[in-house]
Amino acid sequence: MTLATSSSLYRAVQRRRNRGLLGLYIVVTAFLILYAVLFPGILSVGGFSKFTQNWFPLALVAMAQALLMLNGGITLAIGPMVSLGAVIAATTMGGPLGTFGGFLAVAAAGLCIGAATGAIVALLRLPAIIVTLAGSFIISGVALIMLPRPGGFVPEWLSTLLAGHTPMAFLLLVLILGLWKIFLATPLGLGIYAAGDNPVGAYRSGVPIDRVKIVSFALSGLLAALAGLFVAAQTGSGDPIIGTPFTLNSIAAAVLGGVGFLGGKGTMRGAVCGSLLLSVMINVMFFLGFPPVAQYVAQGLIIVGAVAVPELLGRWRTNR
Amino acid sequence: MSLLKTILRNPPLLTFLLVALVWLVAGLTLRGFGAFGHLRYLLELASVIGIAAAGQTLVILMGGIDLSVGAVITVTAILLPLLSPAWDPTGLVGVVLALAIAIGIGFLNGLGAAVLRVPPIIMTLAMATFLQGVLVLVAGGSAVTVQNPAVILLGQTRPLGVPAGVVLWVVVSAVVLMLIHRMPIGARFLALGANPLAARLSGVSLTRNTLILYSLSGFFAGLAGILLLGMNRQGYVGIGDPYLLTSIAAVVLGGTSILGGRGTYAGTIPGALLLVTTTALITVVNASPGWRSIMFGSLILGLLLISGREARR
Amino acid sequence: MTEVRPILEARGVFKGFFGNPVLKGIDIALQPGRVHALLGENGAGKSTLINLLSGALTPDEGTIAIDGKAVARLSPSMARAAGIGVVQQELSLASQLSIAENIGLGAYPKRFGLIDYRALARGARDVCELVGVTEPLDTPVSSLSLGRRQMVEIAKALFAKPRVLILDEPTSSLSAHEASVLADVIFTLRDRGVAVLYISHRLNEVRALCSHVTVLKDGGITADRSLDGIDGEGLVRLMVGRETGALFPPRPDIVPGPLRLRTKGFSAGIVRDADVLGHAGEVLGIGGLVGQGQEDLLLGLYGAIPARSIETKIDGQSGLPNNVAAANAAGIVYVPADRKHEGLVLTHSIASNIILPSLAKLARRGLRSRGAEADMIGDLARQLMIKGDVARPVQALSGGNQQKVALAKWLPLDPGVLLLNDPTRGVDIETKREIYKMLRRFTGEGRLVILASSDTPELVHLCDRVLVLREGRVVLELRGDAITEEAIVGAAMGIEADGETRIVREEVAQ
Amino acid sequence: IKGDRKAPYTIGWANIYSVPTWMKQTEGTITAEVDELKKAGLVKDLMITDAQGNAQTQIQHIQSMIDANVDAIVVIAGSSNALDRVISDACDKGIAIVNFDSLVNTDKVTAKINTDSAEWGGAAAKWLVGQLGGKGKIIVMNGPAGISVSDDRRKGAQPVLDANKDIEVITETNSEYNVAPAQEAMTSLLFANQEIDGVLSLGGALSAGSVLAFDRQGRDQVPITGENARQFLELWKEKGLKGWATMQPNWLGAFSVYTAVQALEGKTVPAFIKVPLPVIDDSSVESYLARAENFPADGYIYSDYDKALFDKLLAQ
Ligand SMILES: Nc1ncnc2c1ncn2[C@@H]1O[C@H](COP(=O)(O)OP(=O)(O)OP(=O)(O)O)[C@@H](O)[C@H]1O
Ligand SMILES: Nc1ncnc2c1ncn2[C@@H]1O[C@H](COP(=O)(O)OP(=O)(O)OP(=O)(O)O)[C@@H](O)[C@H]1O
Ligand SMILES: [Mg+2]
Ligand SMILES: [Mg+2]
Repeated sequence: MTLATSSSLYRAVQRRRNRGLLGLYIVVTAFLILYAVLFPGILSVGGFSKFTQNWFPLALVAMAQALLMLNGGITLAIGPMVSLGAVIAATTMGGPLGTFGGFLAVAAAGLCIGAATGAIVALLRLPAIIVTLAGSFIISGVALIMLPRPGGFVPEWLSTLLAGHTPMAFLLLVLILGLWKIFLATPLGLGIYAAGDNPVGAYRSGVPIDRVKIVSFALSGLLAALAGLFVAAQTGSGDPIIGTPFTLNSIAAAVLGGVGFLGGKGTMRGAVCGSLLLSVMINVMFFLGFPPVAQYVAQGLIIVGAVAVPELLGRWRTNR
Repeated sequence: MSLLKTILRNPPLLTFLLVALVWLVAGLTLRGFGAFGHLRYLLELASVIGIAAAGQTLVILMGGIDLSVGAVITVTAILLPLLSPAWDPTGLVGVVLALAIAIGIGFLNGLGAAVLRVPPIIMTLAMATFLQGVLVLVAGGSAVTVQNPAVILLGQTRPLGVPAGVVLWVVVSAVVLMLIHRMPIGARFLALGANPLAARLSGVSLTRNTLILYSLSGFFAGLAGILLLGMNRQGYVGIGDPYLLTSIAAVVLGGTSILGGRGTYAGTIPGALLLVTTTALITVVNASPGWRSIMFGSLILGLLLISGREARR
Repeated sequence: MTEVRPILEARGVFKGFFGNPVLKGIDIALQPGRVHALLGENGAGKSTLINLLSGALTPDEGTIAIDGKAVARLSPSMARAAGIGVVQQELSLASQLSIAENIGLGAYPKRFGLIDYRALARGARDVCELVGVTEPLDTPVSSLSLGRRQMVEIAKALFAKPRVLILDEPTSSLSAHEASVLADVIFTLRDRGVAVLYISHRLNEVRALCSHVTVLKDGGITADRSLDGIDGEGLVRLMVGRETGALFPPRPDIVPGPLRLRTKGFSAGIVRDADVLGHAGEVLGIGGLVGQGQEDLLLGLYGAIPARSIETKIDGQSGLPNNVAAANAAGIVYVPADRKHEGLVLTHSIASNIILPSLAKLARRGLRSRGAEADMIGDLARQLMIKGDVARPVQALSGGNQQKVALAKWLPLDPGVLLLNDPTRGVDIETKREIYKMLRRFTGEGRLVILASSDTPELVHLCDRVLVLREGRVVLELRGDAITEEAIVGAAMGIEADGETRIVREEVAQ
Repeated sequence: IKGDRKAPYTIGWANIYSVPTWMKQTEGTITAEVDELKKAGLVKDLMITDAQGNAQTQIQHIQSMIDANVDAIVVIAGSSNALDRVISDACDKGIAIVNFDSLVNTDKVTAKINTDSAEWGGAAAKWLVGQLGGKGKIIVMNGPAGISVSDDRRKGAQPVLDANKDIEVITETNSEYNVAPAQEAMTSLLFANQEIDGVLSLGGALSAGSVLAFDRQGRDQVPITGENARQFLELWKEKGLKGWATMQPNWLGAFSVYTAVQALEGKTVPAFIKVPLPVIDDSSVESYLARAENFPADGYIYSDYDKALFDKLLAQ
């Protein structure tokens, strides 16, 4: 059956992409409900704002990672990139560039460093994982030189704007997801999927796969640097090593969200959901009063369970 | 000309030459770098990475990745002194017990990957988190000084001037190279890494081989943990952490494809040497930490430009 | 010949891989309104030539000209913009994208820089209707069967309204029905003045569709002429360069041997309640439209997908194998249709692929014996006429030779039951003949061959008995002279569905 | 401190990373103190979180503690400024906040408790200069880059080094606060430098690593500074080192809980409590080693503490 109206093609495609994520959606919703039961304050504006603020940077880096994984790549430089973003924000905003100039500097640094990494990977055909590993040392070195110890300055109003008692972070996340949707509706954006899935086929179909790769690295760098900017605003200053834990967490969030390593498989909303699970899990475990040992153990089990349970259910259903 | 071609087409050889070149240049320019004792020390350091990366090589060849290597090393190093019974004068009982635990952890990773179909990266990452919890539980996460004679022997003796750890590495290398190139299971790992579906339809059991593979990875990580414990005489929480990324980096620097199905441990060996050498070089250079980090990254990138050429499509 | 200006030309192109020349100075000219056949054995360089014509590869020497003008560095996107549509032998689809998104790939209609989904849906629907793709446009390609993907690939080539359409073995995974739809499309386009280049190993298709032929052999051109006045034999002679015998070996009159396989109430995948009998020394054909459960039947018997049955006996053992290793141990082997993804480890050498199933058998005291392995590989390569160095990666082999490797690797196991899924897909006529001969040799040795095929003549002429599947059920069983194209196609399409389904049942002996 | 806060109190212990031994020991002093206070009916509950080294997670934990409305939060900061905002939020809610060890920048806390890192570095450098008679070549071993404690200790040493022109810092390196990497770094430096007169090590495990490196390379030990790591103290005695050590006492944890409860009880507590650095030298090292068995092998032998000491510190 062909579609009744052609205008619904876009929506139909979107709906189909949600289908594989049902298991994850259920798990995440269950955790959110549990959280709301344990801490009803989350339903207030303030509680919601604070919660989403703490989740926001992880959501951004999960997106940054998923973007590359969809294109068949990966980056180990997410953490240092976050640190560098925070450092640039904290060192420039107090200076002659001003707040807006600082913002531009962060964005430009993210884009340029990302594009440069992408160019090395795409044009020299080197494995992304090791190029970005090398890149992570270089980037963290730069961050350490710019700001050898935590400090710097971020204007108070920016902190209040982004990380005050308003759900600004959440709105920004919605905005960024919207922009991603629009980007995915461009030939270049969809090219990320095509080139990640079947690079030879995409090349033969006329997709500029090298350009796609460079663009995805650049955008990924931008997202990570912006996450750094947000962290700087949230904390009121820069810290040259604050981003380190984000590298592994971004990968975990993306994979939890169903993004595959071989490229082309997965969705951005899945990755964001994965990051939400990682984030809400921390709060739920706190309110359940888990001691640290149980926190570690439960975290391991939840992560494995979130992937394995939908898989097992699916298999059980098909075997019947 | 054709010699040059052979070298360029052979990543392990190329990486070896690179190590030799770096040693030569550093030995001529930096005081003390080329001293026999220093090179021997570098070899000794590389042996820990090399042994940890043995399992990682196998896992990566089969298209997976093991992020629990560091945690397994730490767990072994911390548990071993507790597991060595006082009545055993050789200390071998403790060693066997610790290795059994390491293999068991690997086996669980394999179960998750093969039976629950959890992507290996998630499974092993979760396992690493889980092990942190276990560490906090066991002895409050604290170490006991090792009294185990076998471990001390391994870490401290130098038969014929060669550190025992290096001897162990040579043995491990021989075994792993044999396993990859001379045993059926090596060919199966490679086939599964390159095309799991075709391999399965050719009668290669995914479940069985995945279980064996991750158990092996656990075993080698455990072995590295024991060697490290012997060299330091004391384990502590976090002792294994540096070996997670270095084990992966050594594999990739050695020309093994991170996507699986192509590569050899013969490349990982010089890969491990290269990493240790680079770190040592950076340590003796007098620069601020930021600059040192930049130099390390640039060196890796530069070396990759030379040795990673093969990865071109 | 009239002086029509060709739309797309190759002039004296040379191309080699790693120093091995494949094309040595080839000229080919595609003229509007003509369906041009490109023939040649497996590995002759046909796909290489079209990769040059479509910009996916650059010639080492020589030029590609569009509308008479030489193009310096043709790229795939330039080619697409110039109106060259290509259906590659290997699919170029992105499996996670929808049908429509694949069809538009590289040529999306845009509005304000965004993909105009409305226009995309319209355009995609038109081409889909043309080629008979009826699945919803939002279906992800990964959920389609190989044959349907091939149709999507064709629709994709048509989407940008090409002036030149190049089809590289488009029918190899299509059903007869889909192939005839494609033929109509080709005629329509030809009449609109599109230049078509058509590659196929099915010579009857070539004769039905094409009016001009170029034959490649040993890197050069052995014929470039009109097809008028050439019969099938003549075409084969052009390709092979000598007189050839009959394609199918004669069906032997020997009585089939004892039962090797019997399963009752077998279900796997979409197959329901099938009863299958197989005797030593027979070729049992499985027919039907593409995707009616043929593959599930074979995979289920092979232990590769979950399967159950009321009763099963294979070579005296009862029960279905529950994994591949068990099947292999019981002497059952399987050759998949999709050799690139399921049959072979493409990046590994010919030798590693051949040795994979017999690793354990050849090992001595747990170690592989290089000598024994080399002997066996050399033996098989000679036996199957796989030419060249066995250390080359399989992906450097042409399709036909890849298929030989996928089959050869099983022979050392001395299998009693061979499950073959479309083994001659994309295989040239000479290799086909060799494969058929080989299958007959196997049955002569008392093995059972179960052959699923989308090529109906193969079922008719090669098989001793044929089961036809429709929607997962066995709807017809034919034997001996009762096996005809009409009977098979009729049952496959369910033409006598309102009447009683004719099932010629064999007495279940023992 | 605001709101309706009455004993027994709920106390939150927001740890940055519970796995390292120093942290485990510190947590031990905290739980011991809480048990005491529970007996006294002052504390009802202790909530422990572990941010696994992630400052971002620590912010989330403190936010959750605010949401759960604990009465006091005791915290080691994962970053010297990342927690500023959430901590001042907590302060606004009237929660008693006691910050020790790694300090935050903001002053909106009930109390900050710490030894003086700069003094740490200065005292160590002074001792080493004295040992060398004001002349010699030394190596400086620092903790990880980008961490304030490590940075402050180094800064504290600088004026002393500047004042003694004949002391030459031949090279300087950074390492994790762990034995193996420190040993590795020092070994490389030993090969590169034939003449070394002293090691200014600014952390306990760093010193143990250095000593082991000298030992394994067969070099004569040189005067070395350090911390109260049990392994270092044992090596000190075993190798007959010329050594000096100070410490970051683990009981800062217990003291912080004590301080928080005092504040909740309405006592005024100083905003900054500087805990004097206990010094271990040849005269006192034996007394520390005598208690070694009570501490983990990779742990720290901290000086004794009691309520009297806490009260004295609070009375500053
Ligand atoms: N990658 C996969 N994707 C989907 N289904 C799979 C996959 N691998 C296995 N299965 C299914 O799971 C079942 C068991 O597979 P499994 O991998 O355990 O078999 P095996 O490894 O070939 O045999 P063995 O039992 O010797 O380990 C099979 O029947 C198959 O249908
Ligand atoms: N990428 C490649 N690398 C190395 N050799 C190649 C490559 N592509 C093709 N070849 C070689 O070039 C020759 C021609 O291959 P090509 O695929 O063009 O043959 P073909 O005529 O299309 O065969 P078939 O009918 O089987 O599709 C073969 O011998 C093949 O081994
Ligand atoms: Mg199984
Ligand atoms: Mg071809």
